[in-house]
Amino acid sequence: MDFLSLALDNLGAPMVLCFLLGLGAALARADLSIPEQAARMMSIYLLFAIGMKGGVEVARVGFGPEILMALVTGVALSILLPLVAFSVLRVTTGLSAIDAAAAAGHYGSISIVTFVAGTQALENMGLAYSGYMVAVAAAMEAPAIIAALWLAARGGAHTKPAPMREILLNGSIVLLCGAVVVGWIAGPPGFESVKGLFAEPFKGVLCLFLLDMGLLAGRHLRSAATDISRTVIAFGIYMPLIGAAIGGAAGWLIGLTPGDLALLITLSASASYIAAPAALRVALPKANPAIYLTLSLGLTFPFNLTFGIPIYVALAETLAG
Amino acid sequence: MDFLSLALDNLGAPMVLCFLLGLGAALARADLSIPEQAARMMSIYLLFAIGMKGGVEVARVGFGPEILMALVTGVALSILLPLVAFSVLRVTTGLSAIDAAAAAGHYGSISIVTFVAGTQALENMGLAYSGYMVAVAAAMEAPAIIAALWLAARGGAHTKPAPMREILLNGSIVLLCGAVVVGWIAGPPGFESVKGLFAEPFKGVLCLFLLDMGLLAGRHLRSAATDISRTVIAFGIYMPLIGAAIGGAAGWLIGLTPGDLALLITLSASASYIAAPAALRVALPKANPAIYLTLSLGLTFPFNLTFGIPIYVALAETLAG
Amino acid sequence: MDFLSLALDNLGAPMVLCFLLGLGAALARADLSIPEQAARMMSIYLLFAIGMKGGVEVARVGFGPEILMALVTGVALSILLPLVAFSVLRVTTGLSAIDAAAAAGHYGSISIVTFVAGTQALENMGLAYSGYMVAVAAAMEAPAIIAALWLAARGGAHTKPAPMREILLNGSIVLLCGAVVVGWIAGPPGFESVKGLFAEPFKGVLCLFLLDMGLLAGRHLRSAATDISRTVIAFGIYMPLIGAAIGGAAGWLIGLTPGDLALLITLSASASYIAAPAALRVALPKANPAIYLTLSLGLTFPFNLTFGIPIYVALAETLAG
Amino acid sequence: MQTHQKLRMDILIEAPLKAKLSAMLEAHEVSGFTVFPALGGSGGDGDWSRIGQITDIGQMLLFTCILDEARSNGLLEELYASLSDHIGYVTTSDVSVIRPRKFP
Amino acid sequence: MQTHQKLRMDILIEAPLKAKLSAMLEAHEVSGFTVFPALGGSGGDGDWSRIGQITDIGQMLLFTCILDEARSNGLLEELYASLSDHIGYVTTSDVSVIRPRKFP
Amino acid sequence: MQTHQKLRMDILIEAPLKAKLSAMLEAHEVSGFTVFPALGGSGGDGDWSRIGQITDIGQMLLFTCILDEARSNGLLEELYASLSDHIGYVTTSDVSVIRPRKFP
Ligand SMILES: Nc1ncnc2c1ncn2[C@@H]1O[C@H](COP(=O)(O)O)[C@@H](O)[C@H]1O
Ligand SMILES: Nc1ncnc2c1ncn2[C@@H]1O[C@H](COP(=O)(O)O)[C@@H](O)[C@H]1O
Ligand SMILES: Nc1ncnc2c1ncn2[C@@H]1O[C@H](COP(=O)(O)O)[C@@H](O)[C@H]1O
Ligand code: NA
Ligand code: NA
Ligand code: NA
Repeated sequence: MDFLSLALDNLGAPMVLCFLLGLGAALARADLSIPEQAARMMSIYLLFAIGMKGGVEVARVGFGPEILMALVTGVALSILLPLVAFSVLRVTTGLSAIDAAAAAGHYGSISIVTFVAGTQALENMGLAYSGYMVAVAAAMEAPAIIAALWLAARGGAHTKPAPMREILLNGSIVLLCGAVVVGWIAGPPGFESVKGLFAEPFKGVLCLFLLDMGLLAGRHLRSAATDISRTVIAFGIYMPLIGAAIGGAAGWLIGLTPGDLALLITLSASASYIAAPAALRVALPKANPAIYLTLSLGLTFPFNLTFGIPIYVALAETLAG
Repeated sequence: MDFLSLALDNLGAPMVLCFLLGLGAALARADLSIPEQAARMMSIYLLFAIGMKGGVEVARVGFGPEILMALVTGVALSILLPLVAFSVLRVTTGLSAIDAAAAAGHYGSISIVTFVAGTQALENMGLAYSGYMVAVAAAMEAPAIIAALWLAARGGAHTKPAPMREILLNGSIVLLCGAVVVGWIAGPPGFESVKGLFAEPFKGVLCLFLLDMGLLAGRHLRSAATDISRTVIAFGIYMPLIGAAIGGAAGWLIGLTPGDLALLITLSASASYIAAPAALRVALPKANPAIYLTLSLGLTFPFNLTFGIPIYVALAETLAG
Repeated sequence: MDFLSLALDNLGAPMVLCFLLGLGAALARADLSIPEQAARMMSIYLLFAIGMKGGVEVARVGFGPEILMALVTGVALSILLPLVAFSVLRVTTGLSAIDAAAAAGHYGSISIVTFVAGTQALENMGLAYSGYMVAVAAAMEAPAIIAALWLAARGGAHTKPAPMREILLNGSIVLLCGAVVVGWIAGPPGFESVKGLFAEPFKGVLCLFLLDMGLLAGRHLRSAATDISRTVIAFGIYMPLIGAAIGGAAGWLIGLTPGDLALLITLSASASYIAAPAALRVALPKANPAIYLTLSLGLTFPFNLTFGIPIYVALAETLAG
Repeated sequence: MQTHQKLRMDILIEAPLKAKLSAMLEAHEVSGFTVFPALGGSGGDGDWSRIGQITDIGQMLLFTCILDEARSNGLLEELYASLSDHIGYVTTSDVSVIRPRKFP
Repeated sequence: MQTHQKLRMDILIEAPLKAKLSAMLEAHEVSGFTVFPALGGSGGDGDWSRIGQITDIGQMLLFTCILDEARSNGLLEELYASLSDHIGYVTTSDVSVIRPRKFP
Repeated sequence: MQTHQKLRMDILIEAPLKAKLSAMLEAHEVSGFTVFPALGGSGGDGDWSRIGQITDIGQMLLFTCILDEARSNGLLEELYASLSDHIGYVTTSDVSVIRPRKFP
């Protein structure tokens, strides 16, 4: 499938259309909103469903060395990418060390919804991927946050002692890892019994959740013009491509299949908006949250969902195809 | 199928039973309630699902002149019905011009849940209808509100400048129209992928939502005795029949099929309780909301759901059968 | 199937794993929580689905004398068990009469989620049970509360006049009974139309709900050590077994099938955490809620879900097999 | 604008008592009251939090009532006489209002 | 710590007017405001409750604004001039703050 | 009824700091506190709203604590020393209570 039709298919998928509907509604200041607790519940549902599905796959294929290899690579990327992002931000923008460190941490960590959107694109194309990639996603959440704290401390910021406990016990990390374990133990027959909630309605819930993400992204985008400079805005678009290139090289080195490579690239390109801001707001109070949230939610997430994912899939096919 | 068995079938359907359960619980002052945000999320789900389904149908059959004709008729009814309702209210009740105008606006606009209940009745009977009728529903939401503002201004009320932007960017209108567009672009294959959420559980969600509507209607009904006069209460029951007659005539004139005619009659007979009160509370602050909400939620909605819809289907079959 | 494999199967079921995940997260003080309104909506969903399913079964098999017999037995158990629990508490613990009466009432009343978990275990084993057992569950909710008030009054407590209306119009009782009636009237064809919500996703919703129950139980368990004495903690574990024995004897006397007997035992062993605390907090304000909530939510519920149910099924098979 | 002195009474109470307190306030003929949800807290009996709760037990609500000082004494007495087991706190404080007749 | 006298203005208003009141407060150059949800209440026009509602109609919001006394008069006048149909109550009361410059 | 003067301290703070502030209040041995959710607001750093949010970031909570004036100074100092980056506002005001011993 050529890249253009890939990109068009992606834009015409219900989930991307829902995101664009939300984005448009927010930019037009329409009075549309998803109730907060419903949005949080959808987020919990998606995390749990994707985690459980991954765990079931691990149960099916067994825990082998290639899983371990992928996990180690993921952790390494999660530590490395913030260093790259930090250097780029310090060179190309006027951000202070602490703001740059905080933003950089978000780019090492991951967005699980971007990951899910990647799996949907692969499924639509009939390209296989391994269920254990969700464990790689889980493993990439936290190391980047610690890297960001180290960068900020080195940059002279007065950081609070690294709250390792809080970082690792963040709800989204606990839920994702817990769901993987539940899926692993319950196995395929256990999953069979709950497919009516965790498999069949999955794509529909993803649509409604992306409607909400579109509304949120639109609100952040509206304030982007006033809150952050042009060089920072540009970073929100090209940094995912840098992350994709680095992630692609790493995944190619360990010999991932095209599908798995596409997902590792997507994870590398994605920026966190749950675990990373939650931890960094407390640990780096002097960092301006408007910068990192606008970057990850207002710029990088929309870019990845619409144009990024087709690019990453095409890149993976070129590298490993 | 004769009318009596139609009416009995309707009353024995789970969705109507759920509504009656809610109504009974509220009248008995039972301590039963649906959490607010869950109720709002169900409302969003229903709007989106019905809109998307309609858009998919438009994609399947193409946008033809009969769609345009139905849309124009719908808009005309939405403007005409408030004028009728206003005159009737002024002649038969002691309501002030402004209260009458506000209430009249609700009867030109529509209730999407009544529309959905109408489609369910048709499906149970095996009577076909066009998917694009949901676009007609969307088109009928706003014009009535503008007609009501014009009536109030003519009646000497000190109205605020007609807030066209607010009216058209009301959440429920944006969502319904947006969902139609999403369904239109995504088309049947796109809908196939999200059927697990937007089609299979649809009737069940409608049941739980109608349980909540029953609770709300019961609360409004309880205060009806003290808040509004008998002539106004009577209006809440016979106005839907007047609307049905006018809508039936209009739909018959443009040659709708029995199923589509039944839906146009249902739309004409239904009264808004989302878009219209939201707009009129702000634009006509002097109008008493207890009157229009009790009318539309406490009287007309229960009447339509239980007895109205079988009447409207029978009427459509008689006219166009 | 021998008991050990029964117990292990139960522990490996997704719903129990989800409960343990929640329990573990709460004990580790992870920052994980289910939004309140989503939890309440899931509770409403489960009550409605289980009630409707039961009503449909009643419609299918007709209302016969064995239903009446089971209902009467259930009511008798609901009155008897609090008397037993009260005596045991007064003899083995230092609780005041009023605290003992309040706690005792919870053990006569029932936990519908424990009941549902029991039905799931039976389904996994392929053991049949009657749909009308859910009506028995509904019938057992309230009598125990009245028994508890009587015990407290006899114990000299200054009780407020028994609020019969509030007890019977409690949301969970109204919903469960109402759903039975809806299912009864709508019958199998009515249920067919809403299976996409009330049947297929049922087990998955139960999983997410049990995740929340695990979080709640964990929070109560954490405070158990400081709030209540060891003898009271022990009561939370052995009282379900006493209830199971009494319920088992009663069900055996009226000749229930193994599946129905297992459910009656489960109901007898379960403790209420919705209807009973709601009523007793108002009617017995001097009773310490920390005691009865920790007992029912923090101790008895986890015990029943993990070890109790396999024991009760094995007991039922021994008695009636 | 000319302002008038009234009293603001804040009553934090357990949610299951909502109907009872509402009736009591109406019996004292206050012109109105507003209820706000609390999310959690801590007191002599330990912590509570609404998160993930499936019932009203242990949930607290804040009733705010603007009223004339003349009415407050009787109300306070009845409050403590019949609801003291369920009260988190009751405070009164001075506030200024524009339309005194709305808060008799 | 040294404290400074400021005014706290509490405005209970219907939810559909949220945007309008926000704009009005910003036009009066208050340094900020915070919005709290109410759950229900009772007044001259009867009871209301948010439970099970599917729209904002009949929902009340509390706007709390810490400001300097100097600004309060003009604000109160405009409030009553243009929003009086939608107001539940407006109160002002004295509060002490630490950082006076934050609340001009 | 006889009333006693106490202080009401209102602290608007970012939600992620909830545990930290709770611990601080307990360390100062206040008898209790109650947390209320805010829905949105506006301040020097712009607007915020809880609507549709999937995390706690940018959500503000109101901590209300009834306490004796004697305790307030130390508490205020520690508040500003360690949480000032996360505070929306802190106000204190006079309130009357019935049971002074509950609010030492
Ligand atoms: N000093 C206080 N300030 C604010 N809220 C309080 C105070 N004391 C108690 N509360 C609230 O009242 C609830 C019950 O208090 P208690 O009866 O002392 O356990 C607590 O959980 C708090 O929400
Ligand atoms: N005296 C009062 N104290 C507190 N809240 C009030 C008072 N009067 C009215 N309210 C609130 O304002 C809303 C509208 O009041 P009203 O316009 O009098 O119906 C009520 O539903 C209450 O929420
Ligand atoms: N003068 C004020 N009155 C009430 N709330 C305020 C005020 N100033 C700030 N806030 C609240 O505190 C939050 C953070 O304020 P700021 O740090 O100024 O952006 C705002 O979003 C408001 O919710
Ligand atoms: Na990344
Ligand atoms: Na109409
Ligand atoms: Na029991």
